Amino acid sequence: MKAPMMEYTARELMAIAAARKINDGDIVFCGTGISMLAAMAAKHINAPNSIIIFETGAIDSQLEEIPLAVADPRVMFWASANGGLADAFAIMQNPITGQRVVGILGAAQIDRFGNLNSTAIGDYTRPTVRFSGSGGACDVASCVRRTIIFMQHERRKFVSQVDYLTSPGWLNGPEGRDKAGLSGGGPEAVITNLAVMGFDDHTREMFLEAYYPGTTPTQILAHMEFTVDISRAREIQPPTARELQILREQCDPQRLILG
Amino acid sequence: MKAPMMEYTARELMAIAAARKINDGDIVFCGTGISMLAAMAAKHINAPNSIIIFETGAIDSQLEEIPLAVADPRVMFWASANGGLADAFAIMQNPITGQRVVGILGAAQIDRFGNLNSTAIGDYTRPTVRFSGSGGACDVASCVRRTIIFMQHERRKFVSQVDYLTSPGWLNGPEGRDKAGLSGGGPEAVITNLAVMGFDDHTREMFLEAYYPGTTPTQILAHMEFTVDISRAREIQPPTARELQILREQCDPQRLILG
Amino acid sequence: MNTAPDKRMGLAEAVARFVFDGAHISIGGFTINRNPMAAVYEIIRQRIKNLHLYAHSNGQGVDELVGAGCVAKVEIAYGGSGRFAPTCICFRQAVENQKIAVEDYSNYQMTLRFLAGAMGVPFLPTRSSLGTDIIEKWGFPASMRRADPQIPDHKLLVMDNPFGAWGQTTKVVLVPAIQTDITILHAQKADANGTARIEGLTFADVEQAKSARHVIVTCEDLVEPNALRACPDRNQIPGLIVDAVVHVPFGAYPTACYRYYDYDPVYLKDYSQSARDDLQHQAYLERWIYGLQDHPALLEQVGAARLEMIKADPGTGYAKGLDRR
Amino acid sequence: MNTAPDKRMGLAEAVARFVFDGAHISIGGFTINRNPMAAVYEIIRQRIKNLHLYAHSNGQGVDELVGAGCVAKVEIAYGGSGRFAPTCICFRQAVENQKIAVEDYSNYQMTLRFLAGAMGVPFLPTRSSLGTDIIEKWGFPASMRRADPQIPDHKLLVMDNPFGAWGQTTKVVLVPAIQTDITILHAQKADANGTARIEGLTFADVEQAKSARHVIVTCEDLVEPNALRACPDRNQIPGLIVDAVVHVPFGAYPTACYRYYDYDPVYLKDYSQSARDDLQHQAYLERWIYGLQDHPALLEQVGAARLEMIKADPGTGYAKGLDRR
Repeated sequence: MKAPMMEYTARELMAIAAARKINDGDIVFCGTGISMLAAMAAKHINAPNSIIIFETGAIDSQLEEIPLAVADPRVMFWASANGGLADAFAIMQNPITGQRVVGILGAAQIDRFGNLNSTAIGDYTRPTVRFSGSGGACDVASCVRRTIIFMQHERRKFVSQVDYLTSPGWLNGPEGRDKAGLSGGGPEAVITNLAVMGFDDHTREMFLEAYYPGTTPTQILAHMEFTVDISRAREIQPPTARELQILREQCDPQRLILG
Repeated sequence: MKAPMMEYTARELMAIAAARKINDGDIVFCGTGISMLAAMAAKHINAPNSIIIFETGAIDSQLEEIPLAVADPRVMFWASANGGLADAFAIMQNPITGQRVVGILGAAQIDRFGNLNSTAIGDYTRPTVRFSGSGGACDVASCVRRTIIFMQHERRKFVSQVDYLTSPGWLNGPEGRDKAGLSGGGPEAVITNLAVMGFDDHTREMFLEAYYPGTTPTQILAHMEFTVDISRAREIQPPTARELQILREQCDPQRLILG
Repeated sequence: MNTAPDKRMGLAEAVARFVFDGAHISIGGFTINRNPMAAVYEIIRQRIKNLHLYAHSNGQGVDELVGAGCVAKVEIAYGGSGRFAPTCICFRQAVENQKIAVEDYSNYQMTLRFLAGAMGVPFLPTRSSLGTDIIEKWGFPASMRRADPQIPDHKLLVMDNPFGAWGQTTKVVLVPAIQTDITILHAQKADANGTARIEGLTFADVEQAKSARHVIVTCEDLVEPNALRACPDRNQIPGLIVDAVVHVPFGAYPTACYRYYDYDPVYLKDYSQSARDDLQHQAYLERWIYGLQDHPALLEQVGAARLEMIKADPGTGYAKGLDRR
Repeated sequence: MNTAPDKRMGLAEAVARFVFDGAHISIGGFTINRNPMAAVYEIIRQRIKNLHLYAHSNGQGVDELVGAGCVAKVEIAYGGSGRFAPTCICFRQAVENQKIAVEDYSNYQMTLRFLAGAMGVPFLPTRSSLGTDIIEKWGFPASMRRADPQIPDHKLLVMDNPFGAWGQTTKVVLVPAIQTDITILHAQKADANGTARIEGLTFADVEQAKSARHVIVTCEDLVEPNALRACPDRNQIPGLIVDAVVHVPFGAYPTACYRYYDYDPVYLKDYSQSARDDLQHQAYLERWIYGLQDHPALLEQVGAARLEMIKADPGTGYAKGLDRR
C-alpha cells in the first residue's frame, strides 16, 4: 500500500536532504539561512549528538529560535562556550577537530569540481554583480573534512568556470587540493531545489546522485552549463511525516527561512 | 641642620631606587620578588597612574597583598582584566603599548651590555649550575622600551661574557639590537646591593651611575669581572622617611620580600 | 592607548578627536549584532570622508558608512547583513559603480590580520584560501600599494612550510597585520577608565581594539570604577588601550546588544528597502541621521514602543518570540 | 576531542586511559597556581615513565613529575616555583645530572607554540629571542630531531620579514607548533559534557587544551548540565575538546585554586626542603604519593585545619592575611 501523498516544498526537502547527511557526533558549521535549518533539523531528527558551531564564536549552540544571521544573539542560547571568530575558525583549521567538521555553504556560482564563487560576476575590480564575499566560507572550505553546498539549480549558477574562485572545492581535480596545500576533504554534496549532486571518489567531478520527485535527470542537466554523469541517479526518498513535522514545528514555526 | 640618620637595608634601598625610575603613566612589567615590590612602591609613592601587568595575564593589578609568584592569586586583585599569557605578552610586543612598558628583570649573570643569563652556567647541555630559564624575561627584554635589572653585585655575576645569553640587552653594542631585528629599547639601569649602573647613550656600555652610602666606586669595581666608567658616579640619594614608611607598612608588612 | 584614569567624553567630541578624513578605521560587531551604530551615525553626521575601512563581516555599520559616502577603500571579508541583506545594498552598489576600492579576504584572514596587529607581528600564517582567487586577485594594485606606506606591498604571500612536513602542512598563506588609527566598539559595560565588558560573543572586537592606535568604547552602562574590577575575568578590554569612553544607551541600535535588546527587524528592513533607491536613500539619511542632533533624537523618533518590542528577555538575552518576518 | 554527552570518569581510570609511557604531555597552571596536582600525583602513583613534557612555567607539577622520574624530555621556559623555589629543586638536579634532556624557550614562545597547535598551523612568528642563545643553542641535537617524527627538525627558525618593513619589523623568529597526546587541566567548574569554566587567570591552559589530541579536565565542582551553559561567555573550554571529566575537590592542592583555596606555603616549603636530599625526597614520595591510595587520602593526611587555613576569602579569591613566611 502506498503512503498518502505528503505535501512539501522544495525548500523543506532541501533542508531535510542536508540534515540526512549529518552524522551523529559530527561538528556542524553552518551559515545563515537554510544551512542553519538543516543543522537544527539534523540535531532534532537524526544526529542528536551533533554539535553546531558558528564562525562568530558560539560553540555547541542549542538554538531555541532560528537565527537570521550567524551573529544573531539566538546562536548563543545555551552554548557550551561563547568566544570569537578566532576561536571558531581555529576549531576548523585544527586537524583534530577539523577532521570532524562538516561545513554547510552556499554560493552564487559552482563548477564541476565544487569550487564556489560568492564574490563577484565579471571582472573582479569592475564587477557587473557584486556579492557579499567569502565571509567564513573560504576558511571552512579550505580546512574542514567535508562540505555540503546549497545552490539554486540554474544554468547561470552551475557554470563551466567560476568568475572568481572564493571557496576551494576539489580545485582542478583529484590532486588539486593536495597540490595547493589544502588538507581535509572537499565538497561531498550539492543540494539544490531540484536534486542532490555528489562528487566522484576518483575523478572528484560532480555527478547526479538523486533527483526530486517531479523532475528527471535530463531536465536537471538543462539547468547546468556543464554536463555531469547521470547514470547513478535515483529518485530521492521524500521527507517523512516526522521529518516534516519536526522541521515545521520545532525548527522554523514562523517560516522565516522556509518562506 | 642634618636630618637624623635613617636606618635601612640594601634591599630597601634597591626597591626604592628602582621605584624612582618608574614614571607616572608607565606600564610596569614585573616578575617575582623585589621587582614586584619596586612596582608596588612606585605606585604608592611617585607614579600613581603607572599600570602593573604580569605575564600571567593580570592587567593593571591593584595588589592588596604582595604576591610570591607572578601566578599568585594576589595578582588578580581588582585588575582591569584577567587574561592569559598570550594577552600579556602581546601588550609587550605590540609597538603601541610596548613602547610604554618598563620591564623589571633579574638574572644570574650580566655583561657590560646588559645581556642576561638566567639559564645555565657551564656548557648548556651539561651545565654545572642550572637556573630556572627565561620565563618571560627574554620576551620582555626583546620587546619593550626600557628594562631595569636587579642583580647581586658579585664578581661571578658581572662577567665579561655570559655563559648563556637568555635575555637580550644591547647585545654587542650600539647597533646590536637593530642588526638582530629587535625593536624597542634596551636596559636602562642595573640596580644592585651596592650601586646603580646606567648604560651610556652612545656606546651602550654599562657605567657607574650612583653608589650607595658606605661604599666607593673602586670598591664596586672589585665586585665585577669587567671595568666600567666611574667618572660620572655620585652617591645615591638615600631613601626618605616617607619612602621607607610606605615600603614597609603598605607594600611588605610581613617582610616576605624585604627579608 | 592612554593610561589616564578618567576618559569619559561626549560622542561628538570623541568622534571629532579620533576620526579624521582618510583615517584607517575598524568598527566592532558582526552583521546585525553590536555594531557601534551611534558612533557610525555620528561619523556620517560629521561628514567625515575617505575612510580606509577594515571589516570582517561588520554588516550594518559598514553598509551605512559606505552608503553615506564616508568610505574610499575597504578591506573586507563579507558585506552582508544576514537575512536582511544577503549582500549589503549600498556596499554592492558602491563596488559595482566603482565608488569604492575593495579588496577581499576571508573572515578568518581578517581576524588573523587584526590579531597580528594586536600581537605586534607583521603577519600570521593560515592554510585558508590556498588555491583560490583570494590569493590571485588583488583589489589594490601593486602601484597603489607601493605609493601608500599604510598598505603592505603584498596582499598576502604563499610560503612553503619552513619546518618541512611539521604540522601536516606543506604550504601556508601569510596575511599581513592591520594597524588602524582608530577602532570603535560598543560594549555592554564600561567604566571611566576604559575597562570594558562585552557580554555574549566577542566576534573580533578584542583583536580589533588591540590592533588600533586609538580606541573609542561606547557602552550601554557606564559603571562605577570597581564594579567591573570585582570580576576581571569577564573584562576583555583592559582600560589602558582605551582613549575615550562614551555612555550611549542603545548605542548599537538598530543592531542587537545581547542581554539588552534585539536587532530591530523593522528598521533593518526599512533601511534595506530605501537603500535600493538613491532618492529614498537620501531621504533616509536626512530623516534618520543628518536631520537629527544625536542618537537620543534617533531613538525618540523610533519611539518607545519599538524599543520596548526589542527589549531582551533576561533568560535568553534576546527578544523571545519577536516578530521577525 | 569527543562529542559524547557524558565523559565523567574516575581519576585513576582517566590517567590509565590517556597517559602512557612516552606520551607527549602538558599540564595546566602556572608555578604555584592551579596545577592539576591530583592528576600529577596519580601519574606518579601509576609509575608512568619517559614522558615528553611541554611546559611554560608550570612549576610545582613539573617539578614533582621530574622528581619522581616520570620525565625523559622537557621543552620548557621556566623551571621555578616563585619564592618557594626560584629554580625548581628536582628540575635543577635532573638537568645538572643529565637525567633529563631539556630544551629552552621563553614563556611567550611556549604559549605561541601551544597556540599554533590549537590553531592548526605549523608555526607562529614573534620577535622574542632575536640575538639570544635561545635561538643558538638547541637542547635536542639535529640527529635526535631527525630520528623522532614527533620533534620538529628545527628548534626554531629566524626569517626576514617577507612583507619588507611592514609592521616595523625586519626579522621574525618562527616557533614550531606543539601537539600533545594529552593535556590535563584543573578548572573550578565543569559539567559531565566537559564544558569547563576557569575562574581567574587562564595562563596558557586554553591554548594547551586546544593543542592536545586528548584532554582531561579535573574540577572542584561538577555542576548540572545547564549551570555553565546559562553563561557561555565564561566558559573557556568547550565540551567537544574534552575526553574525560573528573571531579576532584582540592585537585590543585598544594597549589592555589582562585576563589577556592590558596597555595599551601607549609606543604610547598616542606616539599622544597625534602627535594634537596635524595633520601628525604624518597621518603616524601612514599609518604605523600606512593603510600596513599588517592587524592582524598592525601588531603586527609594534610588535615582539615591546614585546608581551612588556606580557604579563599570570597572578596579576594585568596586567603587574606595567610602566614606565608
